[in-house]
Amino acid sequence: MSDVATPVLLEAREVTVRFGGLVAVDSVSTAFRAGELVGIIGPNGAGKTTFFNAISGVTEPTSGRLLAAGRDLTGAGPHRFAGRGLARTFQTPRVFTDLSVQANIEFGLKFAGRRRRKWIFWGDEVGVPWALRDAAGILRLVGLSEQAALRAGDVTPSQQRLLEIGMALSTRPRVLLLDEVAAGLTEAEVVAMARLIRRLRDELDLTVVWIEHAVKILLRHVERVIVLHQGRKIADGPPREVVRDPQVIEAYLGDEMSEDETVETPDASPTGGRA
Amino acid sequence: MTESTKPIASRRRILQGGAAMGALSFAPGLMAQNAPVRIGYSMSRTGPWTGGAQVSQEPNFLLWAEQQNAAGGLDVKGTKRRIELISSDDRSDVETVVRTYEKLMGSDKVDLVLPPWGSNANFAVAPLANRFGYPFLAPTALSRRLVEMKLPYFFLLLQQPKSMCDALVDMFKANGVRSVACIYVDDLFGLENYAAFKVALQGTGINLVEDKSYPGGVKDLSPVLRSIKDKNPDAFVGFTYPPDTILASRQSKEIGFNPKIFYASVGTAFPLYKNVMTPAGAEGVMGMGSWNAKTSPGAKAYFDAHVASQKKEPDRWASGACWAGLEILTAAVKQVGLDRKAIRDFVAGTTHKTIIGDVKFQGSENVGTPGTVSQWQNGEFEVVWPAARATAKLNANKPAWK
Amino acid sequence: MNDRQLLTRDLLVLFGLTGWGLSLPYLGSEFMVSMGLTCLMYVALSSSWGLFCGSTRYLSLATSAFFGIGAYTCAMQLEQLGWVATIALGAAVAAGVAIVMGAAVLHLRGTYFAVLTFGMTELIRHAVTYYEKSVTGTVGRVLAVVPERDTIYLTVLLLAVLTVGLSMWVRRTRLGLALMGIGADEQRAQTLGVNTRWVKLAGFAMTAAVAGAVGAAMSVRWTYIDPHTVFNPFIGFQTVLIALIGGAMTLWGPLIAAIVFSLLAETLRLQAPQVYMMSLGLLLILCVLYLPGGLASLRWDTWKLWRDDTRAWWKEKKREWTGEKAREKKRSREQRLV
Amino acid sequence: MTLGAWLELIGSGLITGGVYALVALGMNLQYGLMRILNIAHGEFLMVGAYLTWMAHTSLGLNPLLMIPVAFAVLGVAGMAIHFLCFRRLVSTSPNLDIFEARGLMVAFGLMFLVQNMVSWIWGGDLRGYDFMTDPVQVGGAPVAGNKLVVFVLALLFSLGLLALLRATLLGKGVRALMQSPVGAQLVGIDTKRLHPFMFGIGLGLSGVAGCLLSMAYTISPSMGEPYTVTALIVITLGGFGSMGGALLGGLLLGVVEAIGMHYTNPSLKALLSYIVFISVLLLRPEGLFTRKTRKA
Repeated sequence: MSDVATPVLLEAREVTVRFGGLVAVDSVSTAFRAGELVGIIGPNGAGKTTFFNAISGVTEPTSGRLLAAGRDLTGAGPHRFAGRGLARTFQTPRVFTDLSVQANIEFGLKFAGRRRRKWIFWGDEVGVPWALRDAAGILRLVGLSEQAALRAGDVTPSQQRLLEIGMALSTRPRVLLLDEVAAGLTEAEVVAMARLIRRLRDELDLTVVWIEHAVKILLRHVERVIVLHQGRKIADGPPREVVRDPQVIEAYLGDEMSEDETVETPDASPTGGRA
Repeated sequence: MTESTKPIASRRRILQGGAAMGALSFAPGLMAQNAPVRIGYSMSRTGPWTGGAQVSQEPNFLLWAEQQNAAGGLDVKGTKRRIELISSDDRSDVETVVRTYEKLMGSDKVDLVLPPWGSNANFAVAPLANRFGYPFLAPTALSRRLVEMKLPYFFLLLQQPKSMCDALVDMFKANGVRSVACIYVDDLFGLENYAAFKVALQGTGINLVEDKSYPGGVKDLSPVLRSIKDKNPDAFVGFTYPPDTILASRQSKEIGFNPKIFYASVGTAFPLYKNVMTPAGAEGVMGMGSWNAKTSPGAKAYFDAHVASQKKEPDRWASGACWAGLEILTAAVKQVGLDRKAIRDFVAGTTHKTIIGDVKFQGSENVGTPGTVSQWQNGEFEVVWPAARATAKLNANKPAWK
Repeated sequence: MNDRQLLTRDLLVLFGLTGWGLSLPYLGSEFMVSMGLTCLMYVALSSSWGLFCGSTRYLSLATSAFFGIGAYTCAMQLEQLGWVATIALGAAVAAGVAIVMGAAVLHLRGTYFAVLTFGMTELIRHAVTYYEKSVTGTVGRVLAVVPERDTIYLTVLLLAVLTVGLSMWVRRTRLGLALMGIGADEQRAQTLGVNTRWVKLAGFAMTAAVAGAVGAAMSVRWTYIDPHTVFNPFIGFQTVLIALIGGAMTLWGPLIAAIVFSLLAETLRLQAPQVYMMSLGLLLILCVLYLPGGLASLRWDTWKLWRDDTRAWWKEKKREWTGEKAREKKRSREQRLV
Repeated sequence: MTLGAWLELIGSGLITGGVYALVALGMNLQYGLMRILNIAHGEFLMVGAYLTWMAHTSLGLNPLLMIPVAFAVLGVAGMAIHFLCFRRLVSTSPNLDIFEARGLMVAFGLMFLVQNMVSWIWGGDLRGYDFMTDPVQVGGAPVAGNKLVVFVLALLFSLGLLALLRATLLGKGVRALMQSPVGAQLVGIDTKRLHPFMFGIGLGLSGVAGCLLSMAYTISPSMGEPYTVTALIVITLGGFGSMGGALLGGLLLGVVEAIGMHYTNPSLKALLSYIVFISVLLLRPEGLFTRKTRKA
């Protein structure tokens, strides 16, 4: 599939997530390499978000292993994932509504994004890209410079979505996990969003893993796509090949590969604190 | 019934006293000192201590002030001066008690103070009163350790655990008790009494067949009582608090546990006990009590005055001590005026005649009043031991619960 | 005001208040001092409570547990260690217990957490009682040698100032930010790299340390302590009440509320003790319903908002009562039909 | 120990357990259904007890007659309280977590309010009266008459409530509400009416409990808190919102305590019940008797 020389940044080995009797993710294995732009699709209840929660440390897998750049992170808290350069967004933006937009970005910079000063050089392997060097840079990147001083709760929902991405970037990640960032956006906004995502990959050299319910947008932009169905991985490859896969077509029969924007019911509540 | 109106009512009463005082002040001899004697105290009117405080302590203070004012005021070395009580609620909270007394003694500089309710509060205030040099006659403090603190201004009126338990064990010996079971509450009161009781039992040949402690506010004692019943002791002793005393009595009745001697305290001396258990149900139950209306003519007069004024009976233990303390204070002020050092010396150095008999202090402890045992008989809590104090004959064979 | 100005303002206010506190023993009466002491005790307790529980929204009812632990430490060690060391030890023991307790319960949120901390407090109280009874052979402890009143006052004053200072400082550090993040959205904070477990433990321990130190300092006033008085859950309840009414999220809210309450307590206690407690309860309910941010969030706009709200509500009711609404509905229905 | 003694011990535990279950009923309904953890539960129970005591001592009414009266008085009070406090909370709280926390605080306020109001009206004295304290022989073991009444009524009320929730239309609505408040609204259950009504029933039940307990125990304004704690422990054991669970939990707690007290020390009892309480909360927060169904 990819060049063997590019390192694997995140690897899932037979990850299974079970809720009581329900198997939400069934033994999924995959690897994400540096600089890849990967899409994950699947019909309603396919376990996309649960899989996402598992690989970002939010939900601990029932079995299986997770490795980030070769290190085992199975069972570690989400902050460890963030610390190892794995950033994610949430389906419904979860910004700190009481803080300003700028402060929302600074939050991540002060925690997972914190680096020692001497590492802040362009091009440094473990360092920070120029665009992510401070909150202003990140805001410029996602296009929220003008809203910097506003309360995050007061900006529009689509701006909150951009802020959500900005917050993920503020952790100065190497892998960016995007959960339905295009849902509910207007056509123009979707195009802009796709462009932003490509830019993040191209300019910042990030690995981007992108879940989207609206399959067509996704297929247009990603280079590799993973299809989940009933918790299992049924296809993994370039979009052109995947759409021809009979298994995929069958999975989508009842759930036409349309661009309709019906909100996917969350197949797993991103478990509150108590569990 | 409406206890809540009491503070207000008391104020009214004081006002009335004041009015009476005003009328009396025409009498030329009394004109000299018009300023009232200010006497302060804090009392639990809310919180868990309220029950005890409003039975054995505050009513007595109110009655005392009322009586003295009706008689023209407190006799201060021959001058009658009206009593003004300065009181406040302490919410059953030690810190509030301390704060109130600091205010009374430090800022308000009242002439005299009366004690708060309970061992905890007295523990906290005793050193304070000592520092400010206020004589302190505590009727509801019960601990050997308060005596051991050796505070010259502090006096304890209630008989201490040792004398009470000695009297109890003497009574046991005299009545041929061979075995006894004991339960006690998990705090200072229970533990000190239990310890004193065990010491008293040593060398008597009386067998302690069961001893168990329980936490305050327990809701069920029947398992313990059942196992005691199985051991069939001659006597049952409970160092318990009022709700638990009633619980233990009711549950003993329930399971048909009928020892020859059923002794429980605190709470048996309360009129409440008779009301809750009914006079027939209370018959033969023993407890800590040291007086009743028959003890002395003074006691009778006090009892009647209490009922008339406070619309409820005083309890037969601490109320007597409380009243005795007030009598001592009255006598002291009459003798030496309001000089607190002189009052202290008077209290410490004199044998006082009170409604509960002679009171004499050795250090802080009242050694004049011997340990006593009382028993409910025909609706009255009679003192039955020792014989010199008895108001009725001991019935060492309690009838079955009714 | 920018950040720096705010800090200067807060520091100046704190400095001024400390000055007032320091002069109290020389200027005020005996009674003023003891009232000031209670007030300072609740300033320290509720400010420290707000520091952790306010910002993270973890409703802890364990304050009285830490208070009691501090008091017991003091009762056991005062004669051997001396005043300052005893208080430090009280704080340390309380913090230690908080870490153990926190490790067990801090993964639970909301009502579960509140109920559990309450249960833990009771458990500790009964455990201490049982230990004392079966090992020491008695329940209470007498503190025979106690420091001067002014020493106690100054200690508690220092603790209160330190607590407010600590609260100020923490708010400006990463720890404070992390605590706030946990309160706003714990999982989001985690995914942004906050090690919530440690942050929560640290915050909880800090709260406990203050409560422990205050407990150690206050217990000597009572000469005699037993588990029932020092683990009294009402100490914890009152702390929570004061913090919430004042505004647990804010720096000055708990302080304002503590002062208001001390004054209210003293004036009402003498006249009608029950009314004080009743008004406490009523105030809390009103605060939760109409002023969730607490007294500190009270501004002129709040009054205006209430006024407008009441007017709007009144108008609506009037319309309802005069039958206007029904008529309107009818009219609109008719229009639709047409 | 003989078999008879064992049975007697377990019997006494069951009866105490019945009291516990009765105390927990109202709180369970309120928390399980509406997520209002009514910390003031014990205080309302106390109000019921005081009403009964007053009616018995000054009017000479039979305490049993007071059961419906206490239920009605507190039920109406409950609806009023819901109308005044919780209705607004429901509409202003952004999410359930915050609603729960705020509800808890309001209940705290109610606790202070009610407790002191009672002490204001009736004073702080310890009260009590004698009613049906004569032992009744049940299978050879003597049991106080009033306790037996309490036990039987506790069973009746629990089972009655259980039946009501299982069988009737009202119950369907309530259960739907317990499982998913939003869902209930979607299928057309009028939460606006049902909530105050159920809150009122919850308080009415605490009134009944207070009425019954005043026969067996002494009462005072500060009696409420221990009952609140007991109720909390019981509903934790049984699982929040499960009526059958609370009944079983109460009975179990009573029996365990009785046996524990017999073999060890009553002093350990308090320690024991808190340890049980905390470990259940930590290890099985969904209760002992509910099957583990963690929803995805």
